[in-house]
Amino acid sequence: MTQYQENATVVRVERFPEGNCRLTLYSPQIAAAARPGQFVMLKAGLGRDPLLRRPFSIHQVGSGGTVQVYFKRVGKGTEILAAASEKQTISVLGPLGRGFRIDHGRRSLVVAGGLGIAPMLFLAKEILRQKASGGDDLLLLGARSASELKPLLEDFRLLGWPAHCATDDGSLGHAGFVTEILGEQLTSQSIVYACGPEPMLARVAAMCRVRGVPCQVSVETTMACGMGACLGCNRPAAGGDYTHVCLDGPVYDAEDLIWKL
Amino acid sequence: MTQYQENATVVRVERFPEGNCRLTLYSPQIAAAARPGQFVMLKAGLGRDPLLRRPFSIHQVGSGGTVQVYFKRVGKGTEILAAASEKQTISVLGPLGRGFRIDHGRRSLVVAGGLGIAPMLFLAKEILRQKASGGDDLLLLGARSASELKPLLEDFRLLGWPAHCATDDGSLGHAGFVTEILGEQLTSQSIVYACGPEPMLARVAAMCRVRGVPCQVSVETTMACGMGACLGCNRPAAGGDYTHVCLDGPVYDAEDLIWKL
Amino acid sequence: MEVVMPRDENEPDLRVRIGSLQLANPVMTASGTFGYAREFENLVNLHRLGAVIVKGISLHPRAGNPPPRIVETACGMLNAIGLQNVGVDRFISEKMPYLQGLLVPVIVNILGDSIAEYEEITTRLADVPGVAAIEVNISCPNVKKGGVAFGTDPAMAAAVTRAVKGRAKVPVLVKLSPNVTDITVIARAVEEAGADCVSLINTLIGMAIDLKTRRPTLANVIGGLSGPAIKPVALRMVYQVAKAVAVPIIGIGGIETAEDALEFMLAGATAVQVGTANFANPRASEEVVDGIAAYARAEKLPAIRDIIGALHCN
Amino acid sequence: MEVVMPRDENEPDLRVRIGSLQLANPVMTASGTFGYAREFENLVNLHRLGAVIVKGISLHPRAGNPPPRIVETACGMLNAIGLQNVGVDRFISEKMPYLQGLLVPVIVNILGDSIAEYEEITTRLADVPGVAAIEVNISCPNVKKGGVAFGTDPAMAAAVTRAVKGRAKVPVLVKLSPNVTDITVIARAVEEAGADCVSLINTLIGMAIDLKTRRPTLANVIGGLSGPAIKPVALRMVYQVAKAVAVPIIGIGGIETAEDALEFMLAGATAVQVGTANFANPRASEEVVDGIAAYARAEKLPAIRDIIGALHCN
Ligand SMILES: Cc1cc2nc3c(=O)[nH]c(=O)nc-3n(C[C@H](O)[C@H](O)[C@H](O)COP(=O)(O)OP(=O)(O)OC[C@H]3O[C@@H](n4cnc5c(N)ncnc54)[C@H](O)[C@@H]3O)c2cc1C
Ligand SMILES: Cc1cc2nc3c(=O)[nH]c(=O)nc-3n(C[C@H](O)[C@H](O)[C@H](O)COP(=O)(O)OP(=O)(O)OC[C@H]3O[C@@H](n4cnc5c(N)ncnc54)[C@H](O)[C@@H]3O)c2cc1C
Ligand SMILES: Cc1cc2nc3c(=O)[nH]c(=O)nc-3n(C[C@H](O)[C@H](O)[C@H](O)COP(=O)(O)O)c2cc1C
Ligand SMILES: Cc1cc2nc3c(=O)[nH]c(=O)nc-3n(C[C@H](O)[C@H](O)[C@H](O)COP(=O)(O)O)c2cc1C
Ligand code: FES
Ligand code: FES
Repeated sequence: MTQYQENATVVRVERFPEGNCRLTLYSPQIAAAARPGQFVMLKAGLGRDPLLRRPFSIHQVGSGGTVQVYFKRVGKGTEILAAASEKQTISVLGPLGRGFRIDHGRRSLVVAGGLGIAPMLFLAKEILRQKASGGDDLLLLGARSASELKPLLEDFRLLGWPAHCATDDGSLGHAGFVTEILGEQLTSQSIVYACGPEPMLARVAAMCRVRGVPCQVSVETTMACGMGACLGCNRPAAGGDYTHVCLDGPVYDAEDLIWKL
Repeated sequence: MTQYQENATVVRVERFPEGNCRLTLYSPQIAAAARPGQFVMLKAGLGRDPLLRRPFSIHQVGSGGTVQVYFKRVGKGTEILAAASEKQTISVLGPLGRGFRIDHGRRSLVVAGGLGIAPMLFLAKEILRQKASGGDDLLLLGARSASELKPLLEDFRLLGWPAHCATDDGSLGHAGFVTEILGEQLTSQSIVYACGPEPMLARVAAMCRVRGVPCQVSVETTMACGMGACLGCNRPAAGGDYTHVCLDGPVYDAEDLIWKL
Repeated sequence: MEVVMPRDENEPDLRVRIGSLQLANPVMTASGTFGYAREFENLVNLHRLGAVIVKGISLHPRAGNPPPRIVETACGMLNAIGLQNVGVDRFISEKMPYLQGLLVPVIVNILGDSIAEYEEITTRLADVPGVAAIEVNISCPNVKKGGVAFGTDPAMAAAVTRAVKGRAKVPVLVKLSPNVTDITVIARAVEEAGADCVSLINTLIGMAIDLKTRRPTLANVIGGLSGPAIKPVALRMVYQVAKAVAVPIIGIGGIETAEDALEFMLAGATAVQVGTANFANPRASEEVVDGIAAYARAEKLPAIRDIIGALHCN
Repeated sequence: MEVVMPRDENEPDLRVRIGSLQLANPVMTASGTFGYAREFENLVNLHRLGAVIVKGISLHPRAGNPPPRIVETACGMLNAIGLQNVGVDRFISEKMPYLQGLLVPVIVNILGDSIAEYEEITTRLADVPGVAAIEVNISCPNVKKGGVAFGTDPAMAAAVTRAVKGRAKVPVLVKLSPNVTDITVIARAVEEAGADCVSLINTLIGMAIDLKTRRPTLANVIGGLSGPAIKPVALRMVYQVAKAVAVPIIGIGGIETAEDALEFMLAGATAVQVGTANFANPRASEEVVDGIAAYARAEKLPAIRDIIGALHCN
């Protein structure tokens, strides 16, 4: 796998409710090489504070050489990135990590909680592209409230994917956790691709294990380099060793990791 | 003297040749209190790199509560400030230091070299305001070339001040140093107000001392606090002690300082 | 004599105690970064601070180092002020009258080149009303011992502490240098010698070079590194010293916000000092007080002192 | 055996020498920040570097510390990787074949918990082709001496140096810890014990706290501070050590640009290492090489080694 470091021009900045933001970056080398589930590292600002790049899943790639990221403002780095203006350049490093391994033969259940939705648009497109006939694949989205889901639902609708939603406050779809609407969909013919908060992933992994359904999850850790050099992004693996999320992940077979329920 | 810390809105950003830039900031408390020759300290960027504020002479105050600074991009801080956009806010601390002491009874010779022109517009206006009849006051401006002088010459012309220029490359006025056109103007009835590079100030100070002409100079040093707390801005004074430029200056009677010719 | 601080029962209890010294809140200003307090009176409500610590005072006036004395570094700065100050006598006659008018404890930071000097300054301050405590800067070179800093040798650090304690009528805070292999050794030595409290850290020794001139940027060649850059080192040292001594600790180093201050308290500091942050934001010290109060309210803490040393390690 | 580096006569002479080791230019990658070099092959022309230093290797494989292992700080970062590595045998069989293909010297950073371990690793590396030098990390705790770091005690530092020198067939670089009162004492001790060069500095010990959880951010509680934040401390130590020892010095600490590297050389470093900067900008090391060449051309320096220690201090 080849990584690139590109000085990407900001093509578009979209700001959504709840501090969410979507950046479209012209980054043709990374766009051409990227696979769903991989990530990029963005430099926030020009100074040395913040010092390190920030990792973001690749949300979508455009045929015109663009890469999109979708993120929430949670601290200094995302604050600076969300304040980006069009035509500005941002240094992008990627594509990084191992993405989703798509299984053509099964019914895809794409499960996303909160910002876990970010990598799923790219994944859904790729599943559509690879499968001769789509049709019964399903998106299951969870969030705190409708306002967080709405901006992206439209993009999935355009793809023709049906979506079931769950919100904590009941403002859209099921009132409760997305895992509560997952159970009824899990059959021996399904495969689950999941991304979201750790407790959600742990539940999804457990449900799939019990039912023998293959499950891939995209996980997060702190990262400094994103390319296997610093060894800072470790996470205990099922075998007892550590795995390094930037190289071996961020997408894992759920059974290769250790889950705390 | 009261200082204020204001979150000033950027009203206007003007970018001139040679990396020069003029910011107009809405900072009503500082505008109301400021005197010519005083300075402000601006915070560049939101992060902690650069950590310290940057000092700039007050270039002009507007009746609408605005403060202007005029500066050259020389490093990280001025780079960030020059990239400011309108409506953005910048933290401003000021007014700081001791400004010019205007002597009504004498013919003013305002001598500025390079960026030393920055505080002189405010000074020229104030001299005009205080003197019943102006008329024979004169501006002497030096710079590397015409392109550096032109943006500001217009402002002085609007005030009705005559200006004599000197440029290193001869592209405007005398070809050479501004000190070479100062001599012929110095009479026992003059007073000199000067700001510019250290070697120019040293020459001006020497010329005035020899001729017994009073001379005030605005000088620069490194500064951390701008308000007498860090003791970082010292400069040897004529008496043998150190003087602190942020409190005792930046404007001094030339004879109170030590000059290296 | 114990000062009883009045407090509003509806507000969180921010009081902390350093020996016999009771503070309305844990926020002080670090020596050398707040002048003699008056410089900040237009921007800070000085009466709201926990305490004010003034620029270091020596027996005789000192002119300090030639310029340049300061240079900015990545998230920090180096200073080599050279301990410029008016000397203890002029401090008492020129600066104390204003400081006596403040409604907060005033702590005088002192320094010397010999034990005798430390003793003499302490004696001259002993009967000055309004001096609530003495903070002893032991980062200075001991001229009699070839210029090695008092603060890098446990025996010398203890000797200075004993000397000051012998003359002082108020609590004695000893301010430790971080430029040592094991700061707990020095902390224990000054505790045994009678220190009522340890303040840490003073600056790390650093250097900057100007590539254009090929010279050290500071006239003094080396200087003291301060600011956010050193916060991780300071936090670690406070944590280590908190496990090594029983006296209260004042945490110093890169504190800019209430969050920073609270982290130092979790690590074991009873109070904190805001230093370099005063330069970029002269209101920093008061904002830290506000932020600590807001935290105490939000977390419904009965008293802020409950978080001192409350760090969970596993 | 001396490696003769080819060079273009029209280009500035960037060669420097560390003992018998001649480098095409003074820029190396710091251990632990460049993996085993291969990680960077798509982004950096590895053959253009002065040397590559790989992640520290121990006798046996080490799993390292649990997460979180890293946390960003102001202009810096803390790491507590816990010296995770594949162990010397797998290093030789799995990593060396690729490294042997590089056209630049490969320096192996080694670490151990006892003198015997350091000795044994050196022995195993002694006949491995392509190992150009050994860099000894002495910041590790000596398990036999109660966990005190080898690098904080001159006698222990010298003992490790002697042990490695006794077995090594290539130059031995000893990498010093900055967490000491006087680094020149350690530098002189390892020089006397036979070190061919001293590398400095390793990380400063620091700590970060997560206010929300009231826990240390790192699972290991403390970690090593690196990055631009520590550059002033590193520069000062290189300057001090340059006056204390005769062996060459490699400067390390917060180097991001050619300007930073050149400042270290002015202070007395013969070569430099780029560390944390590799994370935010994986091309940093090669860019430092380019920048040094550009400086040498602009300043019309016959050879870059002319600026080593060329700082003017009046
Ligand atoms: C492989 C990978 C892919 C990611 N993809 C996305 C994405 O597509 N969209 C998105 O919004 N975020 C994503 N993240 C998380 C994102 O990297 C962090 O939100 C970001 O680094 C925070 O930077 P900051 O400077 O704003 O926050 P900081 O100032 O660094 O931290 C602010 C607060 O956020 C918390 N925080 C920091 N990092 C994380 C994290 N990784 N997860 C959760 N909380 C964190 C901190 O603990 C702190 O409380 C991803 C992370 C990884 C490792
Ligand atoms: C009282 C006072 C008033 C000033 N007024 C003005 C003004 O009106 N307009 C203006 O353009 N500048 C003015 N300056 C200078 C201005 O403060 C500096 O140019 C600025 O701080 C540089 O910041 P930086 O981050 O861009 O540069 P840095 O990154 O800090 O430094 C970049 C380069 O500039 C040099 N430099 C830094 N400070 C100065 C300085 N004070 N003078 C000259 N070179 C410097 C550095 O040595 C370095 O080589 C004034 C300075 C003082 C003390
Ligand atoms: C300009 C300056 C002057 C200082 N002067 C003194 C002093 O006189 N006495 C002293 O004990 N510490 C002095 N210090 C150290 C500070 O009090 C403080 O210990 C150190 O700066 C670390 O805190 P900070 O990172 O918050 O600045 C000085 C620091 C600076 C930056
Ligand atoms: C993630 C990380 C891992 C490191 N691992 C090692 C190591 O294995 N051996 C070693 O001697 N130094 C190690 N270091 C220290 C660096 O080599 C270097 O000395 C230090 O980071 C200072 O340089 P810098 O500021 O340029 O990063 C490591 C540093 C970091 C940041
Ligand atoms: S982030 Fe550096 S190794 Fe994974
Ligand atoms: S700049 Fe701090 S005292 Fe003058």
